[in-house]
Amino acid sequence: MSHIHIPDGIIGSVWWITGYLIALGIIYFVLRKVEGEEIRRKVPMIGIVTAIMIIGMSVPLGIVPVHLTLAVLSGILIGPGFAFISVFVVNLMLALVAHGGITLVGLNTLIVGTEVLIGYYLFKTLSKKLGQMPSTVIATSIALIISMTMMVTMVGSLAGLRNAMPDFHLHSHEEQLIEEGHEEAIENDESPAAGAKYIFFTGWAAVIMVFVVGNLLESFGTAYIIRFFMKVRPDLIYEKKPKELDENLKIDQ
Amino acid sequence: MEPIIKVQCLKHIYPDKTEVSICGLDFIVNPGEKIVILGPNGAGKTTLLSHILGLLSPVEGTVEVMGLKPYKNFNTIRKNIGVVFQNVDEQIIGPRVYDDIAFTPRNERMNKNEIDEKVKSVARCLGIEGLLDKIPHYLSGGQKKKVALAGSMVMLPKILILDEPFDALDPKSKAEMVALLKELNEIHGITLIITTHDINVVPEIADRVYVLNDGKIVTCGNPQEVFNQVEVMKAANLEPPLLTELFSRLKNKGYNIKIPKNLKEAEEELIKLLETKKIITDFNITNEEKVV
Amino acid sequence: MEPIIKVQCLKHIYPDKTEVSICGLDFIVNPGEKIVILGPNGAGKTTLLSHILGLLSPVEGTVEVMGLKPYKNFNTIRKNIGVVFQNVDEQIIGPRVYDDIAFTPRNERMNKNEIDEKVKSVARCLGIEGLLDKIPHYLSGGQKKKVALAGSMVMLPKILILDEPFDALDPKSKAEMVALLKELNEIHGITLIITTHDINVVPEIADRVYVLNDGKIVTCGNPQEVFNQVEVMKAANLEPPLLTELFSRLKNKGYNIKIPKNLKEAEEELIKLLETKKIITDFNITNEEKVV
Amino acid sequence: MHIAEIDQISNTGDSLFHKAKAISKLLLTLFLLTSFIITNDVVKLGALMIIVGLFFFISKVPLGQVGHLIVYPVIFSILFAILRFQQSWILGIIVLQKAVGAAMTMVLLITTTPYVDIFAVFSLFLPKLLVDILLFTYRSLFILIGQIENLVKSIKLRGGYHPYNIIANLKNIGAAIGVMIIHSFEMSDRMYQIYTLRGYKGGIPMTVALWPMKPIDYMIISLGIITLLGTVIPWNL
Ligand SMILES: Nc1ncnc2c1ncn2[C@@H]1O[C@H](COP(=O)(O)OP(=O)(O)OP(=O)(O)O)[C@@H](O)[C@H]1O
Ligand SMILES: Nc1ncnc2c1ncn2[C@@H]1O[C@H](COP(=O)(O)OP(=O)(O)OP(=O)(O)O)[C@@H](O)[C@H]1O
Ligand SMILES: [Mg+2]
Ligand SMILES: [Mg+2]
Repeated sequence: MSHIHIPDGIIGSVWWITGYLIALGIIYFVLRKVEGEEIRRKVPMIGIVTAIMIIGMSVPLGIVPVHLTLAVLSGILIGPGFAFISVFVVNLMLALVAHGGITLVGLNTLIVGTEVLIGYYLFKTLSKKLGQMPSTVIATSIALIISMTMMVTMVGSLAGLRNAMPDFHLHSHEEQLIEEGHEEAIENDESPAAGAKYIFFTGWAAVIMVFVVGNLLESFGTAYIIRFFMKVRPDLIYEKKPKELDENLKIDQ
Repeated sequence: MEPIIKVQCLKHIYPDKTEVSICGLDFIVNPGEKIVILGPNGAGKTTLLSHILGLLSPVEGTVEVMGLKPYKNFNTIRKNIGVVFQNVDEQIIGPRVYDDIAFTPRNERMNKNEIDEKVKSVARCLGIEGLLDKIPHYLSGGQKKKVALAGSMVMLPKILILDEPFDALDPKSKAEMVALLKELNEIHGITLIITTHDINVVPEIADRVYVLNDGKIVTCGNPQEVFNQVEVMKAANLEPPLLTELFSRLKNKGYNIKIPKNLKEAEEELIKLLETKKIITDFNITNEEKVV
Repeated sequence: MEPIIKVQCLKHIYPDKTEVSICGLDFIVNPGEKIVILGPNGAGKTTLLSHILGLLSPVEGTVEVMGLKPYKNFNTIRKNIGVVFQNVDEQIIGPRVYDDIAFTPRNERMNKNEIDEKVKSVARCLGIEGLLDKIPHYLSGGQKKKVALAGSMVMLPKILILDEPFDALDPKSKAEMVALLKELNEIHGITLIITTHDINVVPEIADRVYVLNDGKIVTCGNPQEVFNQVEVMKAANLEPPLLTELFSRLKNKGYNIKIPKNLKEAEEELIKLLETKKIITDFNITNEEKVV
Repeated sequence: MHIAEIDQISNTGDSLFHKAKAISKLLLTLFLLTSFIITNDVVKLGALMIIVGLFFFISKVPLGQVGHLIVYPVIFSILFAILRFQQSWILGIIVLQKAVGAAMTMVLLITTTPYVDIFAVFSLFLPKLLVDILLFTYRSLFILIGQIENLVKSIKLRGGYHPYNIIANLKNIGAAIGVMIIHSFEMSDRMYQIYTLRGYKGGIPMTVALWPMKPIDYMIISLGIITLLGTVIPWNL
């Protein structure tokens, strides 16, 4: 639920381009870090987990329009690095159908990627002490709260700051173009508080309500899935994979 | 002739500790043969095929393909074997049918024209030229099977392995598939290894049959020989093909009849029997009469 | 007797604009019947079943189950129909066999004892008591089919719908399944609707057969009547069962023979023919001799 | 499932637009998006939206079927527009126009260009393993959609769907997704096996048809450039 799909044209170009660069950088790094054979074995798996995330988003849970994103789950299943790639691909595929801006794929990936990372490590730490169910619920909901806060802050500071815009229409078009170029640089200097205030005092209260419901559903949904695994195939939880599985497929090159 | 495949008393242990053993008789395939592997669900047919393909390595026993150990010489063996597994959906990789058929030659870095020629000729052979431009998930089940077959045949392998190729096909598509496989074997000399639960096609397509059951290869031989071993068949959850069974029963009753391979032969045999019967009876009776 | 299911000239359009029409004859099922639906791949068999189950709503035509429109009265109809789809893997939801069979009663909020009783009695009926504690994932194909069947039968539905129940089963498991279905029909009076490509089981299991082809129900009748319509069958990619075909050919050659339902009948018929032949020939010749 | 439906439209459409090369349509998209992003003028944005609308008209995309895709960006951009309305209603309109215009552009691209062709162009500059992952996602999506549809069907038929009880639904859907994931992990193993057998060494080779361009391609690219220039050049009316 943490992906409020921000449309195009709201966040300044510098920001989303930076977002893309960092996200792609991380993907390069993940793909590099793992040796050839290993990553090739994982390619179909990453594709499948990505497909599952997309499908999770389209299974209705009843008459309320909420769905699962399964981001934290994907981290638990294939590890945070690969799950980051999955998140990128999900955002890209969705942006291609106008579900969230195409320019925001990078930034969205960074935020949901953070959620995956936090969720994964929380789950790993907690599940050593607590049961699978509670650790999943706690890990997922904390990760979601953090990513949602990041999202709101980002939207607040990056989108809200374009308050300089009202003047544009009083100027000639030439000036508009020039100012546009400067705009991004100026944005940084202003306090994010102004934007954030607007956000919290408008329709956003409703959004936060939806978020609370969504958070609960995501956490418990993920927990139900994990519980199912623990009963049927505990080895599927990342890290617990038996070594033989890999042994079976070592191939001479 | 040197056998092209030789498997001796294989044992495999899956990661979840399921033990599959395929002992008993040796599994031997000669070049150009059409082999069918029969056995109940869970007997280890697919496991055996995975070993021959070098996807698994045996805990015990030996697997040799063209004199090599497939698991160790994966890349050499791979180039000589084509395979179509049961679930064809998972095997079609290419974004378009053309890309899928061209997958292996492109990975082998052949040049463009050569690839194009190969893809088109195999598509022509299987009658799917019209589909080359299509996206695989819009094809019907039978078409997908043909695409998967094309992809595995494009390098003209020596051996073709098919796991349940007749599954979920309607009778006509099945008959077409049988005809196609026989043609591949006859014209291109490709060695065929097929598993199936559809016992009625076995006499038509198999030179030799292996029966797996309870961790062992319990028998092998030409279809007729195998089907005659009633006890062995029954133990392996198998029933002989309908025609075979019917004609065996007649034979056991003392009628002089040959076990047919297909419907046509069955008809001819029966008519022959019915006619002969008449003549013989005529003859007998005439004789008797004469004696009288 | 009022028909329990009645479908008239159905038309369905899938979201991707694929149009499936099932027109021609009406599809009518009477309580307690065993119906088999035949047709080539893509004829619309599964689509028809989905409409009966209320999973789809028709663009044109009427679908009535027990006098109601299944799509509108989904919950009422659902409780009266059990269904086993082709791919049982996609149907078994519970983490253990017990949980899976208990799925519906639990969702209906029955009390624990009642659920336990129901689960155990249906498991006993299908002979899978021993599996209740197992993880479905590790069962064999035949066992999975039985578990799925148990899950759909636990509420004792009036109608049981099975989409390709014999697929990928070894011959013995298949024979068991056939026997089981016949028993359910005879003992519990459950109406059966089955689709299959395995034509050889049809004479054994069907009271009546519907043939779908090219957007139409082209024919219906008892298996014998249907199989005799050679042209219709051929047009629908179907071949008659081997025994039916063999005996029809003999019949066409002028032999006086009855089309058998299964192997046993076939054997008896043939032997009768061969014996009669003898007697008749004897008789004729004797007569002739006498005349002479 | 939107993606399946859209994939169908892009694959079966037979307009001039559908026949054009993916690369030219991607370039057009790039130019149009840039135009939407850099323009801050209500009139120009309106004109841009009309241009995209015209492209839709030419491409004969069934708007009834894909129109709903625009609803989502509309709703979300309204949230942001409200933020702006407090400053000036023009700014609110601009936010709406940009978001909806960009969304229309993406929908135009995706309804006229099959995913696989877009991926093929991506393969020119994205890491090849990332492109492989895109392709695998796409393939698995269609395989898994079938599976989850069947699972959801079974759940409904077996009385496991309660319109007013989200918790019960969550449990059942959770189990269904669990089942699907388990099957798909095995599927991924089988996929890897078969691909290595067929010589997969990383990088699924695909046909990237860049050349030869047809007149329609030149036209599309030129229209894109002209539109972009039109938004950049100041109009002194
Ligand atoms: N990946 C796996 N992990 C664990 N056990 C497995 C695996 N694959 C197969 N098995 C087990 O190994 C045994 C042999 O399975 P295999 O698939 O080879 O049988 P089969 O003869 O092909 O059966 P079928 O006719 O149903 O296809 C079975 O008991 C099966 O449950
Ligand atoms: N979900 C779907 N979306 C689009 N088209 C579909 C869908 N399901 C089926 N079809 C199409 O509808 C037609 C009828 O399909 P259906 O599955 O009912 O056939 P069938 O008789 O069950 O075939 P088979 O013997 O292969 O199971 C086919 O052309 C098929 O491609
Ligand atoms: Mg098998
Ligand atoms: Mg079907």
